[in-house]
Amino acid sequence: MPDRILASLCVPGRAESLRLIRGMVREAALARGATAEWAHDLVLAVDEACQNVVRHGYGDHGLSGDVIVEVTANGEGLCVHVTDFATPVDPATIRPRDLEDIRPGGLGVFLMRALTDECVWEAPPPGAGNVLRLCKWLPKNSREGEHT
Amino acid sequence: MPDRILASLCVPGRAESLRLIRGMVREAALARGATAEWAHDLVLAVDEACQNVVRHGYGDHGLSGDVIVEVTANGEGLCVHVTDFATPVDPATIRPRDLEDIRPGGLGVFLMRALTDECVWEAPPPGAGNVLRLCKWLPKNSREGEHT
Amino acid sequence: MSVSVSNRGGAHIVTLAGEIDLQTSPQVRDAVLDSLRQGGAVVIDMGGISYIDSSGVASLVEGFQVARRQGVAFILAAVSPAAMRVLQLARLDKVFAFQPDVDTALAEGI
Amino acid sequence: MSVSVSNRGGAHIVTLAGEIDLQTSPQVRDAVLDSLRQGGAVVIDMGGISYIDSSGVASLVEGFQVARRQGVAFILAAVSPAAMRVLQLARLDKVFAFQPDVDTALAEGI
Ligand SMILES: Nc1ncnc2c1ncn2[C@@H]1O[C@H](COP(=O)(O)OP(=O)(O)O)[C@@H](O)[C@H]1O
Ligand SMILES: Nc1ncnc2c1ncn2[C@@H]1O[C@H](COP(=O)(O)OP(=O)(O)O)[C@@H](O)[C@H]1O
Repeated sequence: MPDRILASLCVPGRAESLRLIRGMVREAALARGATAEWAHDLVLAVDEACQNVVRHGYGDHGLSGDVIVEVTANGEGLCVHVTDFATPVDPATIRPRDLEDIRPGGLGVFLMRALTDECVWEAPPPGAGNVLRLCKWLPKNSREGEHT
Repeated sequence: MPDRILASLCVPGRAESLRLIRGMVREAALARGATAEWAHDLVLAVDEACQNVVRHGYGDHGLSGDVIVEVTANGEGLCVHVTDFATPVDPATIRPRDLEDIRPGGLGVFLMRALTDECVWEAPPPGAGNVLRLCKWLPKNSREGEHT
Repeated sequence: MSVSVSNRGGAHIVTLAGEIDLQTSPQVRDAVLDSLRQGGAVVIDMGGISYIDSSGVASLVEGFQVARRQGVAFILAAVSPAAMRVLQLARLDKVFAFQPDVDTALAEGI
Repeated sequence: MSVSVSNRGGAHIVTLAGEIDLQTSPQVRDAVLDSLRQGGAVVIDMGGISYIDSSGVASLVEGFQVARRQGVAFILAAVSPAAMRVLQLARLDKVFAFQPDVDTALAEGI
């Protein structure tokens, strides 16, 4: 099964856009045959990624800009690319905190990694700031063939 | 209140994409402070527009391509631009049928017009096929200022 | 979207639930026309429908026309406000026969 | 998202419903910290929460820490499976005090 773009959403990088992003990712996952639980986990991972763009990519630097969320289906499951137009960051500096240290915040990157099978920052195309690739594989029995 | 793009969604022009389009338009309308009923009517109008792109713009000619749905908020309400990459059609040839003639089909354009305050085909930008602009104004008391 | 067909008192009950759109309306059309092909009245239980577009309405209009040709009853039961709004806009609220629920449709409509 | 606060048997009940995310979690934080500022135990009724992200969890962790410093009970009641999943992933299921509902929390937790 070749890669197939299910949807690409471009929204302002603001807190109010997160509901829209969640709705889009959830619908795409359900259309690909995912269960509600599987869809929830991918939705949460993408929400955390976009939240970090809103708070750190744009917010920390007083910038504003768009977030593009693109959902692709392939034979194994779904991949979501989150692209921002903020200052490129060194992925090595983005790390989850130690969970033993109980304090508010610092969970986003940890959740993104825990909820997905792939979580990698890709080389951004010219003009973009950062591109994060999040993939999650479906259980074996939902993988074969086209979407349901 | 200046025009503000709430979201832009690009999906394959296929029946399976309509759920995604509806979810996005609904969330954008609710985010703008619309009631569920108001949101339903805009969602249905946009669904009918996109359905026609899938069936007539692409389907009738054995073509495939994307549909872009862009939602903009302004002081009066919401405008949705539906862009396809099919063969440009003369808007004068797109007309609702006479409702007295009870037969399956032929309701889409009628509903689009009945459910919106503006329904016009705009000059498509280079590379695009058709651009339909659908606008719906909010009740006066939900109009002022920024979104809720 | 889900479609299920059952039989009660010689009538076919087509129970619809979820969103009826361009992708799912062919299933509705098939279930309605299959039921009509077997003869007897058809009641569409629309209580579970959360959304219906013009392609869903077209499937119902097609059923209505076949039923009229066959001289059997074709009844829409438990139509939600969202579905009724679409039927009213299309001026089909004066065309279809409506009943508040399937029991009433079976008792009084057919 | 909706937040409402009430008082029962000297405890503050913070009732949350809907989706808690970056946009809505500041309201949760405010309600939790306001209640703690007034003194006494706090019970968070999470039965109506359909979604919670890390910013919502952060508001709860902040409440938990303030309550611990003040020596008052801080209880999460009626946590849905979706919310519990997030708390488990964050390994906070061993940190918070849970009760199946507000009544039990008031009777046994505080
Ligand atoms: N999109 C991003 N752009 C820039 N920095 C980021 C981005 N995402 C994460 N970071 C960095 O990684 C750190 C860890 O992120 P996270 O686990 O979400 O916790 P928190 O955001 O609560 O600090 C952040 O504090 C920030 O320094
Ligand atoms: N996007 C489009 N591209 C090309 N032709 C269209 C498009 N939308 C509508 N039309 C034309 O307008 C007619 C009326 O459309 P509609 O009211 O939706 O009824 P139906 O599609 O059931 O015929 C169609 O039959 C078609 O000829």
